[in-house]
Amino acid sequence: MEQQYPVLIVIIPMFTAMVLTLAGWFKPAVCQPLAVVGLLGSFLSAVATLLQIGAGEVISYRLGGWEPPFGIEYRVDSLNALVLVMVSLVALLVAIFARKPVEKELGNKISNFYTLFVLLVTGLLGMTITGDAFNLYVLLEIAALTSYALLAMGRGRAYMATFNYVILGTIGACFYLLGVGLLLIKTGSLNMADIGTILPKLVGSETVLVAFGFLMVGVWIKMALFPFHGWLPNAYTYAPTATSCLVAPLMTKVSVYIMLRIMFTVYSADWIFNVIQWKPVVMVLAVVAILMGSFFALAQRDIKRMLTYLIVAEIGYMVGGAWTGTAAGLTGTIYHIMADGLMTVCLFMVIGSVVYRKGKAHFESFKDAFQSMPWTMGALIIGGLSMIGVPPTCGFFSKWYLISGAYQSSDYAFIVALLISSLVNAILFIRIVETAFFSATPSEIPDPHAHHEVDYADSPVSMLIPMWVSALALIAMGLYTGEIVTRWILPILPGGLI
Amino acid sequence: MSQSIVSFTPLAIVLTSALAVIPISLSGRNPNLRELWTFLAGFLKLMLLFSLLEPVTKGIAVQFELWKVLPGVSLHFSVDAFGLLFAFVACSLWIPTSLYVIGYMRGLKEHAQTRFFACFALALSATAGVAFAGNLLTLYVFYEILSLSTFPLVAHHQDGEARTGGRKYLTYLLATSIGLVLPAMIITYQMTGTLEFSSMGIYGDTVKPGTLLVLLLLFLYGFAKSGLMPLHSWLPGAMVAPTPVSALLHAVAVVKVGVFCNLRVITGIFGIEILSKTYLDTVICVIAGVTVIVSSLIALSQDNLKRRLAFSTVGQLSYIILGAGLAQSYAVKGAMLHISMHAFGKITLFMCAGAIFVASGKKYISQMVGLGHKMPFTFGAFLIGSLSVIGLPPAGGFISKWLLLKGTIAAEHWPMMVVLLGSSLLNAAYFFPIVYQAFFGKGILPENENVKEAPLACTLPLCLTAVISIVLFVYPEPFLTLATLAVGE
Amino acid sequence: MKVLSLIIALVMGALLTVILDDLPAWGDAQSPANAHVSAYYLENAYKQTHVPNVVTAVLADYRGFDTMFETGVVFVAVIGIMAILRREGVPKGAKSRKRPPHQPPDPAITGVATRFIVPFMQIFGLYVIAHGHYSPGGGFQGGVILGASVILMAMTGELKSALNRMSEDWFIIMVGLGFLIFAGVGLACMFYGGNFLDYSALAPLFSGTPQEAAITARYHAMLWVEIGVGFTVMSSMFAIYTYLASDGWMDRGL
Amino acid sequence: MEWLQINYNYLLVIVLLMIGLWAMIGKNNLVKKCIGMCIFQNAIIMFFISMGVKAGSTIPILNYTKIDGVKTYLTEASMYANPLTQILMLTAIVVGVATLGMALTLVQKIYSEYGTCEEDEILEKLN
Repeated sequence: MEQQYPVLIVIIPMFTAMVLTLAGWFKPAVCQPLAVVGLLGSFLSAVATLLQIGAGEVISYRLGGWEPPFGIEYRVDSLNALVLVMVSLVALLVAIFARKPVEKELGNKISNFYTLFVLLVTGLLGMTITGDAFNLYVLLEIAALTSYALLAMGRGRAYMATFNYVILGTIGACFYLLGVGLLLIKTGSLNMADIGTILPKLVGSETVLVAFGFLMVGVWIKMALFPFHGWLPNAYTYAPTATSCLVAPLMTKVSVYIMLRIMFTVYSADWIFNVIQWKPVVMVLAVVAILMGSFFALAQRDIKRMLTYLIVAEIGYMVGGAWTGTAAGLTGTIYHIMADGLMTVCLFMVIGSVVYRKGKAHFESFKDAFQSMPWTMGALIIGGLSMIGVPPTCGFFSKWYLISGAYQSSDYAFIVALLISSLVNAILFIRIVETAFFSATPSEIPDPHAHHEVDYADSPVSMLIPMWVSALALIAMGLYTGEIVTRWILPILPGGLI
Repeated sequence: MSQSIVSFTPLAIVLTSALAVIPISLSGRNPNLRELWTFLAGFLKLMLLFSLLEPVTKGIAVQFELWKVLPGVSLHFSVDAFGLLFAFVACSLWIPTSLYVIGYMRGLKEHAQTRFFACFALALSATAGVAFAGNLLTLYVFYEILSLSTFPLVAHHQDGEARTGGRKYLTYLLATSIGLVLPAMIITYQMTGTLEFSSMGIYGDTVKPGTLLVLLLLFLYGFAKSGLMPLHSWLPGAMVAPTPVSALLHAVAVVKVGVFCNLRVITGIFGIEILSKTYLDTVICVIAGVTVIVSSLIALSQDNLKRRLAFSTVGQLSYIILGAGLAQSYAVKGAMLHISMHAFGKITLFMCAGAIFVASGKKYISQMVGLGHKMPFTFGAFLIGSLSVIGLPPAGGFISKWLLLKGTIAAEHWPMMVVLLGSSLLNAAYFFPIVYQAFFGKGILPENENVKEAPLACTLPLCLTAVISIVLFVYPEPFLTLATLAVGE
Repeated sequence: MKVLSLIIALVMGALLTVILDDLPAWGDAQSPANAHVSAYYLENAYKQTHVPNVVTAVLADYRGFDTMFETGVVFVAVIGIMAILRREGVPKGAKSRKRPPHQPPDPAITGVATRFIVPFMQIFGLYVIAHGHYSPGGGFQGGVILGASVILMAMTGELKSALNRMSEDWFIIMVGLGFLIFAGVGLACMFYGGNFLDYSALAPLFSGTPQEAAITARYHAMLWVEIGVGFTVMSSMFAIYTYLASDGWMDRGL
Repeated sequence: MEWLQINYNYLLVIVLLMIGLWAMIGKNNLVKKCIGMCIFQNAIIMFFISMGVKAGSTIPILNYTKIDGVKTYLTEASMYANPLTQILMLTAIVVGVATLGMALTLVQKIYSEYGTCEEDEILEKLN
């Protein structure tokens, strides 16, 4: 049984999806509980896998029993085990959270929604766990197709936004496939670790270099790194609440993980930082992504849209951290993949609750929110503090490592960009909190000292619980930073870093 | 520190007021019960502090490790004489201020009192946390908590002005702490591998003076709560807060935390010796000296009483930093002592300003002509507070300023002596006219004819702190002992 | 935008042209892509599975996991298109008449021709699925042919008449069922103690020495799997056509 | 010229890739974008297939000879075309169909929403 955990992570939600289709076609009410049960199973398997892995170990699971590179292999080290736990946890929380908003927004498509939801999670988990470059492509497409459908369920402007995403997403996926093809033509293998052992013999091959370019551009489009970010804000803004809660935290983070895999497992740190001289260019992209995301976020009145621009900025954090070429920077990136997943889901759930109660997520919707939705706003504050990077939330520690890495590699522009983005985040969240806290201005209403009563109308408990779990997870993760870093991240850092 | 013991007491002190937030928020519907909790927590905290006095005066550091967050860095408390001194100042002033808050808030029938008391208690916890912080990270954590917990207090009035002030307040403090302190801290950690305070400094001899200068500036300006120019303008802006907030937070907790952090960094991270070896002490002195003089000049021109007090605070804070920058044991002792002396003096002044506002509704100095006869206790206390801040006997401020002066002489830092003396004159120039006009000025405003003293809950605390200011002149031993210990003599 | 896209396309083309000399010559049997892994399949597929069609062997067994998710992709497409396109208020099983009725052209000739062709198409489709082990074919190909036969009915007659043969209930169930058959075979392998999709674990179901039984198990499991694929592909082709052609109303076709 | 002869398959693929990409990004009509997508994906499929070609080989279904009435399959790798790339592309075709279906669905929705498939007209109506 123990050795089957890796595959269970993926196939439990997959079977759940099939059962959901059949059961949900006749009785939609059973969908949400089934989805929660399935994702819980997946989450528990992911945790069990994570705990199985010793320092620096790799668990290899042979699908179909064929030895790699001939069969498909699942390779789990503590890097993807961590990402798996994050993904399945976030998915589980959103599945619990989704019940009410889905009933409200997608009343007659509940079974479709949960089927696609669970399949999207399957795709993301499969992308994370697989050790095979082509298997990754297939699951990438599963995740992409489900996310197209889920985003397009938002109707109205969502269709056009999603269409743009379909086009760009397909370009991204095709570039990835083309990159895999070029690697296949030079190495004859699809297994990432196997390619990784062959590539060093091909030093100087232009094909390998161009393949790297295609792979990188492909994942950058998928993760919406500047200048490929154009599709993201619209697509996520017009999506249904539950969809954006799931897609926003996970899609981009998993793409970042894939970038790390390509960089450090398929290719090697030594090749990337010593042979090719791309680092300055990528660092510029990361810095511009951070600055641009932050400033566009500043200009938004719709909070959901504002958060989507913050995602663009956070992508810059992670790409920049990985490309500093330092152990600390890479640690920061890996840590931030998880931290940012949790932060984003927490904030999107908060926004989702506000939309659920007030219909919109404009600044005006937040008026008096502290009186009417105190618990929701509490979660907003914790999520916001983590975005800003206030200790002891985990946002602080990811910044700590990222800045350390940038300092070691003398990327001072990146440090400055990180700090500016923190400040912008601070301003943004101060603005929201101010509106939510102090909008009832005693001097502006006729009787300044009259007790200003606002009806208590917080989100339902089914939405508050996942929201607070994610908020508390932010703090818990911050407090256990040392543990996480020393036990799981440091042992798997590739050689060849500063 | 040669010896140390492990004890829960520092944590308990920090937690007393933090935990008090829960009963305070729960008993929002019963104001008397709510305030009982505040006082209980206040006294409990003070008693716990006294229990720390004994080991600390024997030169034993009280340690408590809270949590290991990063490899090599943990959140931990370490109580030494300086920290204890600061904690004493903050906690002992909490009780009279609470009393005063009750009188003030109920007198003006302010809204959202429960939120106010809850945040107040939280701010006190953060202050204690800063005082006991054993390393830079812990210091930073509690510094941030303090910024955030005081934001609702500053923006308490919820009108346009309060929101602007609050936004400015938080933006300045967060921007500097994230933008300057955080990178400085990370760079320090990268260079030295530690963030623990050490009286020798942690940089060693290998770091270049240029780097040290940059780090020093990052730290000095990063802790913007200390109001060094040009990053001082949040402080007058934050005066939109209700007066008790200005009193406790902007005379004691918040600004003193900033100064305390600066002192900690100067003595614990850089180390006095390295600073004087690299002549960086002069940099500190110049920055602080300029701030002292300029802010005193600005204060002269302010008509709003609270703003004048605010600029006075900016100047006085820089005395403390200047004292540390002199890198001389008398001066450092004077600086530490000035934290407490100025705290008692300034809180008296702020409470007086609040009491005047409660009684007469007046904010501007020009409208207070002749009020002295109507409110003799308030203005009497104001006089004593002024004396203390200026540094004249018979108030406690004299002792600290005297020590500072002695420090300049011992260090043969003549320009700084001129700065100290000159600014004391300026202090006198902006305080005495207020008192003079109140008692001897002609032409009392017609609407002031019927003004009486503020309610007892307002007047009593300010008289109390005024008396303490005088007592501290006669009997400064408690704080002096701690300061002497902290300097290490 | 036009200029920009042209530049992007040209840059990509230039990059690929530059590396042409670095690529192995066309038709080189010794190039890495043809040697490393693929040669292993050609040399060992029959030994290990007794399936002479190497494509089928690799598709359904060596890389069966990919193929399972490939079925998943089709499944996702159906569910996704249904989620976006299906109109609200169309009852399940599609009996709605919200839109004004539309008179189809008289299918006198096409209808008769279709009725004549469809049975042959379906027989051929089944053959392609079943004979995939020995000749070009398999679940996808056969499934598409079967799907095409139903679509042909829908195109020449009314969509209604095709839906009477294969209602919405049915094709949704079949889409899920096909996927479930594939994954179920994989799960069965786990219950017999092997890894997921390790068909040789099903050896106890078959006679012969353990080694032979394992090979037989692989051989048979591949057929089951292909049948599952056929189910999904057939019904999904029709489902996608139905939703797209009727714009989600489920009442009439093109 | 010789260079063209050697590489004509790759060059064809490259031209198709360029056309597809150009249409996907630059075309104004949404259906044409979908067509571009199709061309792009098919170009990749051709690329993979042509990489698996071996000169003088046959389809990867094993031939056999009968020796004494016993079937013996010939497993000489150079006899058969590369099965791996074909399998990969079988998957890619399915993915292409699914993506195209999804894209066309969206186009249909957009058309019924805005009454046009021209991107600039839609953007005008959005603002």
